[in-house]
Amino acid sequence: MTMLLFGPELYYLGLAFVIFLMSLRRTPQVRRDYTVTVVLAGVGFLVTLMCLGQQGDLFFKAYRVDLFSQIFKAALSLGLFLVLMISRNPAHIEERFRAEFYLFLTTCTLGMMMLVSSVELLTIYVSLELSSYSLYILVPLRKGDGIDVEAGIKYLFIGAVSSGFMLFGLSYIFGATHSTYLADILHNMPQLLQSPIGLVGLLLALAGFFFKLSVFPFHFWAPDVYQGGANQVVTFIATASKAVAVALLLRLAALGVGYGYSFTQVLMVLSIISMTLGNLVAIIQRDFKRMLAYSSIAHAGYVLMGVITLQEAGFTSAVYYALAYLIMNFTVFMVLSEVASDGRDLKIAELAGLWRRSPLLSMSLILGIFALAGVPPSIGFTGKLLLFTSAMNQGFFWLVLIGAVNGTLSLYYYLKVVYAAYFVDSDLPPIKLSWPTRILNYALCATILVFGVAPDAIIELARAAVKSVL
Amino acid sequence: MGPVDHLFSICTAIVTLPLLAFALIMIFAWKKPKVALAISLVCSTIPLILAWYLFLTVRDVSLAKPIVTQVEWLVSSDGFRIPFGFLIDPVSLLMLVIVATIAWLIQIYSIGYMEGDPGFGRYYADLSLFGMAMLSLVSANGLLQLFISWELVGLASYLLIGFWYEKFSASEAGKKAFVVTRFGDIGFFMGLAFLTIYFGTLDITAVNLAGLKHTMPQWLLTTTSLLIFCGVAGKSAQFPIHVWLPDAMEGPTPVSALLHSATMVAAGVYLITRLFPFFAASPTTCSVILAISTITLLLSSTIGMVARDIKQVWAYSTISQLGFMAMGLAAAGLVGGNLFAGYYHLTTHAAFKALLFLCAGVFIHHFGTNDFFVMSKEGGRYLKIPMVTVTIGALALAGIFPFSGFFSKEAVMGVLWSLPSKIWVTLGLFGAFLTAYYTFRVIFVLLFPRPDDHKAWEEYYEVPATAHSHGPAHSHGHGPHGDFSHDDAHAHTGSAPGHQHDEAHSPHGHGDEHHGVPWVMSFPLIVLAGFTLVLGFLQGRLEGFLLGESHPHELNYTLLILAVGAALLGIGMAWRDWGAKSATWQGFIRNFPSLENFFIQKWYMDHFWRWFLDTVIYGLFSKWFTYNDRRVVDGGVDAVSFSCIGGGRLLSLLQTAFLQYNLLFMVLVLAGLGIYLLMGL
Amino acid sequence: MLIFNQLETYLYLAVILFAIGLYGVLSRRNLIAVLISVELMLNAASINFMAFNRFLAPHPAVGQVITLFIMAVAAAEAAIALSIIMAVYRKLKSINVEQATELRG
Amino acid sequence: MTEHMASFPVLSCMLLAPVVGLFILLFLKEEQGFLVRMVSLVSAGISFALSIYTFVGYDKQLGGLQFVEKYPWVKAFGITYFVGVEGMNAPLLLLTGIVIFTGVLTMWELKERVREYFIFQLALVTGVFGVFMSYDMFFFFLFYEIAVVPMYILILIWGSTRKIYAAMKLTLYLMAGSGLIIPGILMLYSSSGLFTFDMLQLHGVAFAPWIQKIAFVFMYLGFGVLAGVWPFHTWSPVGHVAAPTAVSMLHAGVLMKLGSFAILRVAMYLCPEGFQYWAQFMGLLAAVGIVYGVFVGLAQTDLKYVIGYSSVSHMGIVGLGLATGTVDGLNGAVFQMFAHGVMTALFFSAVGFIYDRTHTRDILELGGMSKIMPVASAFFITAALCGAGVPGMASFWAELLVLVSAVKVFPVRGLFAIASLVIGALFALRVVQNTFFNDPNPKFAHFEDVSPFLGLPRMILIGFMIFFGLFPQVMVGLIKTSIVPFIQGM
Repeated sequence: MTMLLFGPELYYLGLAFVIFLMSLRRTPQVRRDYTVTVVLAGVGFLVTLMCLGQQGDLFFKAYRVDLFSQIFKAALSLGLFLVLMISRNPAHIEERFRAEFYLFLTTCTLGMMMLVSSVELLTIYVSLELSSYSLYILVPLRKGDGIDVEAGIKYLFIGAVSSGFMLFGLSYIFGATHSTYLADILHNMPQLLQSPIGLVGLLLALAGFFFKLSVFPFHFWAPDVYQGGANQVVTFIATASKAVAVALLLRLAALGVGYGYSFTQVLMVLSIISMTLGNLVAIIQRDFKRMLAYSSIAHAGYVLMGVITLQEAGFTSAVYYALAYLIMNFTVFMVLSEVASDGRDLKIAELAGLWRRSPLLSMSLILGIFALAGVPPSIGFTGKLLLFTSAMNQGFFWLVLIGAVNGTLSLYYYLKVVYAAYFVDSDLPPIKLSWPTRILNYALCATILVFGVAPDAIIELARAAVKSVL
Repeated sequence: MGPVDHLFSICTAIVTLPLLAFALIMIFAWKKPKVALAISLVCSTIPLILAWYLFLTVRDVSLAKPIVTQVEWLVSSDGFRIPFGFLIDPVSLLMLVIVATIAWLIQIYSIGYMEGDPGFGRYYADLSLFGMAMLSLVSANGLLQLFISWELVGLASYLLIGFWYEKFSASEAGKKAFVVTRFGDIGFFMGLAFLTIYFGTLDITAVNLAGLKHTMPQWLLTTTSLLIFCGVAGKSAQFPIHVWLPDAMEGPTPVSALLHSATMVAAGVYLITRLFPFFAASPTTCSVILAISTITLLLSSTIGMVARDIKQVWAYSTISQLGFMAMGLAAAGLVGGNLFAGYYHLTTHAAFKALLFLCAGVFIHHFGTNDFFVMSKEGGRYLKIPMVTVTIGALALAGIFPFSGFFSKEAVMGVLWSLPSKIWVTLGLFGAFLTAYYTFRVIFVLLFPRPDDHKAWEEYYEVPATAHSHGPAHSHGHGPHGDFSHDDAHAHTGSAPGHQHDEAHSPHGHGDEHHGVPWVMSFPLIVLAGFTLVLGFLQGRLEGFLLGESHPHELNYTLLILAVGAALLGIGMAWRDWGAKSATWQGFIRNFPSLENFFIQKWYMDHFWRWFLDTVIYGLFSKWFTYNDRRVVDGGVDAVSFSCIGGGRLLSLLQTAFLQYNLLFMVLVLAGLGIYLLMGL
Repeated sequence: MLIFNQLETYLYLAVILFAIGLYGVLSRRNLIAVLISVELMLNAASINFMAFNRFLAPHPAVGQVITLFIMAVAAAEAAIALSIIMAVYRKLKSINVEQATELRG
Repeated sequence: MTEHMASFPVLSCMLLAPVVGLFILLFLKEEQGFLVRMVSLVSAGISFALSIYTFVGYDKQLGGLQFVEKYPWVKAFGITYFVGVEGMNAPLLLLTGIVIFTGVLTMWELKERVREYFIFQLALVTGVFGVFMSYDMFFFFLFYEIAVVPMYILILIWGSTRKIYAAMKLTLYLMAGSGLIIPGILMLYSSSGLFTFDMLQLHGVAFAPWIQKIAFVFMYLGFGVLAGVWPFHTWSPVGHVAAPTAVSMLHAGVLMKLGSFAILRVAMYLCPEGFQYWAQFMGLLAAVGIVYGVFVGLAQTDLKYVIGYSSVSHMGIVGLGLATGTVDGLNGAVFQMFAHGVMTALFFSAVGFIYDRTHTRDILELGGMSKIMPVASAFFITAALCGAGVPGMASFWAELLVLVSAVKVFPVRGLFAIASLVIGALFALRVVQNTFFNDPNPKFAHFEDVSPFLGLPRMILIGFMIFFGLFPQVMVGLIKTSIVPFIQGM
């Protein structure tokens, strides 16, 4: 029964349809809709977990289901579930738009799920656009004083232009290899890299994915969107879509960019610039989300380190890091949206007195922040060290050195957050947390610590996954 | 248990008991005077007995074949092993006895002197610490153990000088003593380092043997011996690092008697004696020692002539006598003689100088002033016992027959005489003359007070104004540095004596009528006076004991006459200036005012060190290093971080709010990459 | 008329079209115009696909299918873009890019 | 090196005791102050006891690596959980035990945010223990950073002077150091071709000289920052001044040792040729640090600045000992790490006591403290005398060993170092005189002296200082057992 391989996607398609029905109702019943959605999303997570072991091809081999894709699907469904967990009452999303909000989150997830297992250019393109368009809509969905639409419009056009580039590039690849299947393209890769058309094609094609990952120079949307979008939406963008971008990049890098050393150099340069620029600019930010945007740019640079090694170890650590990044970044965003429960843009200084207002949140915050900064014992530290290790194994000494120094730079602005949250005092009232949120907090902290100290299970899983890609 | 182990346990007891006392007092009894006293006395009496026991029983030893008993203390590598043990030979035995005896006497004496002092317990603890250190210094068989004890002695001296720590001058003097002696000690330490590295062992007998047999390369021998002499100079207050000793008189007088005249400062000379063959093997070193000690002798005697603080006088005489001993030893080393003369003078000096100080202590304790002019005015001569004993001591110091000083000085003079060049003995005689002069200056002033209307008094009051003008700034209170030239603060004290501490800490102030001296204080005086009298006649016995055989040395009459003549001349001058009815109470030195001022300013040595400390250490290095640390090193670090922030601001300009600029940038970068790749083809 | 029967012709055409589109995106300030320029870029891509399919590809249908898909996707994109532009107009009372310059730094 | 497995996981217990305490504290309330203190005291006490046990229970005849625990951790990257004790880290484990135990006692009077304070302090200590006992570079580095980062919050919240600046500076500086360490370590890892982080296995690999030179200098500078090597020392005085008492104790007492220990344990152990190449350079920096530290300290008026610079100087002695690369030198260096740790801890806890009362550390303002609080002053004076290198204190022997071997290897630098001892004495006595002697400042006349309970930690420290001062062989004999094979291995 091959259709079962398509199970998770089908499930989310159905979920999307259900929510679509909700959105049709004239008088929205917010509470009920929310509960239903969350529960169904939770079930969806379980479904994807159950499908974890599946293997197979679908749709004339345009669509491959393997451990690699399934892991990321699981991650995506988890991401969706978590985001829904914290959007019980997203203040900046009008109640009449809640259903649409859930709907587009779901469709975006669906698109990204298809993205991670599509191995054919057209499929990739379509599912990529599906996920992107949902986000284009989600960003300006926020009610606000114009920066939301501004962010939306920038996101849209930068996205559109880079997907235009990508499409053009894909067309050249198609021309050079006469095929749209990644497998066939892989065969013709050597001569592809010898022909100018092929080179340009690959470069342009990568543009689309760099846009998703917000790698320099396609990072311009990130700060504006992070600041302009509603907190929950940004959370989703910052976690799930980043993870999937890594997955996609790995699939394409597996095409053997390494055949051309010059290409590796290009990626190395981009990675170095991304992390340095991200960290340096993040230092001077005052808006918490905008700072996180720049930090995400820097992290994109770190992940690239793992990608360009083109080795099992490198890919393993990249996957590990992507998953880790999902968790730790989400932790920070959760704290953010809990503190800014009225949906405003949080200034870093507004974290003041968090240690008094809610010790639990401040603990999660410090753990998440330290994980992002790569401070042990946390998944962030382990992931980063593994990335460096695999990069060093390929002999990228300077890359590792710059990465390590960048770690120090980044610590500066992360510590500014800790400073605000732990040192500065404020007389604001304590923050009330619902019990699901509390459990969520503890769960996240535990994950960050445990898998940081004992990463073996995850790493073995990631290894098995990347085997199926390489 | 062979005899050696037996000796080892005895010596260990001698050394460790006082340490035990120190620990016990410091932990349990530092607020309980009675207990502290009991502990301390017990732990100083037993070593005394044991020391005498050893001195009298151990016979079959000589410098040639000493008894060595030791255990391994620290073994780091094959090259570096430090034993803990004892070297029993006549030299160490004699010194052991001297130290134990005087220390014990001082403890007795202090019962009276320190009575009622708030820091009574601490005082006895420190004395015990000193006892331990000094005894182990004397009996050490390895130079490193000796060095350790040497440092501990310095520590004890620091604690005791600064005993009345509320007083700035006291704490300052303590610091000065520690730092200045440390200055010499680093030389000592370097010498030890060289020995360890190039000679391989610090065992005293081995070192001496190497000196005797010339098995050590000459350069190493000279270097190390000179370096070690730095330590000697520091401890025995030889020129130019003698400046700490006069200030050290800030401590309680018994301390001055024990540490700063009889035993500790003699440790330096003792070290030369201990390593005599080693030093003697290097003529260079001997000449250096001879020169320096001679300078010291003259310098301190001349200063002693003009000092007005009785303790200062005795302090300078101590310095000069130490110089005298060193001269004797160095000369002996040059002419290939033996260590007897210098060491004998050390022995006798220990006795009579302790005596002199203790007497001075009685006076100070009684009149609450250090100025012997004031003492005499207030009737110092009515204190019978001290007056007699101090005279005995003075006669010994001046070297008058039949007191011990006479014999020992003769011995030293004899050695000097045997030098090819007679200049040294001449200087020695001149020193003897000065010594006699300033000693009896004190005695006569005490004995023959002048009535208040005597014109000497206003003379006396106006002198300080001119003579005692202080050199560099007194930075009293807290500064980055203290003041090194405060000691003659005691000199200008007329009717308004500024002796805070002695008043503060002595139960008897000025006021009370002249009652007798407490027996605890007079008893030691008598004992020491006894020693001073008899030691002279034991010369032969001691020589026999030390060297194994006693040379029946023929009397050199010229020298004898010269020496006694010098001494008598000195006394005569003193009588003319201070004693006789017609005496003007001005030193003959007053006829050369510039010279006198030079002496009063103590040859400007303090000024020199003051300048060195202020200008070089604080002004130059400390100041500029600090500046560099703040501005350059630390500033560089901050600059880096600021430049990072600046870079952030700069790069943030890329993120224009204007969509199409971003797109343009994007396209350009992409184009650039594309061109790079195409060129790669 | 051989010129119409050569791959290069169409490739050059596509490149030119793409360049025009890019130029439009970078130069026009009116959001609608920018959107149109983006569409041009997409069309350039679809021309490529068609051309490659016509001259090189073993399987005759692939390129056409892709082109159809691109059309559909482009339509969707246009719809979304227009709706967002409407929102922009509602909030900023203008559809000029220069108006949307709040977020910087 | 021979490895002897542990019958009972002593080291893991030593490591986990603070962690468990930390997690218990997480679930306590701020109000339960006494309980909080007790929990942290007990967990620290357990580690202390176990560290004594390892120190005493280490079998010198057997030698080698004892109490070993070794479990594979991450197979993909060759990471193993590998802890053990040998002659050179046993003293440092003991030191850590002493300092954390006394540190908890010292902070007994802490008033605000007690719970959080002890949480972070225990976290820090876990890191320190971990570094000293782990023989796997991954864990070594992991614990290294665990030990560094909590310092930021500890200084920031409970610190005093210019704490915001100081905390940020210290943390960034040290992390920049680890930014240099990572490439160094990973370079060895990757060029070994073994894909293992196990130091003993890596030691077996003969790395190419150029690799050793590069890796060594990176690790030396990286760890050197934490070891307070001149000219990367400026974070330390600033940090000490800002930090609360127990943190200064831990920091100067233990953390700086992490750096020097890591230079010995990782850099020198894995890159002997690199060490030979850079030894002159190390010796130079160390000697400059020794002289420089005392001279700068001579001009300071803040007690903690003075101590900070004195530790720059004393750590210079450690560096000099390491640079000699001789048995005596290394013995002395490790011994000095221990001695200086105890001494500085004593310094800071004495200063902390006075500062908590008088709220000033300015030696120009203090004075006559010996009259007001004799016992507290006695503690400080003892430490100062130890710092001045008076015999009978532990550090005398360490300095002796180092300086003698230094004179042997680098005569000029060695003699300069010896000469600086006199300034060191002046330096120490000046502080003692201005702070504790002379007339008391009436402002502070009413303060009462140390209570026996508060005196306890200081007494413990003094006890250790004097014990090892009188019986140095206990320490040196132990250190030797690992240094001698170490030198042969080089």
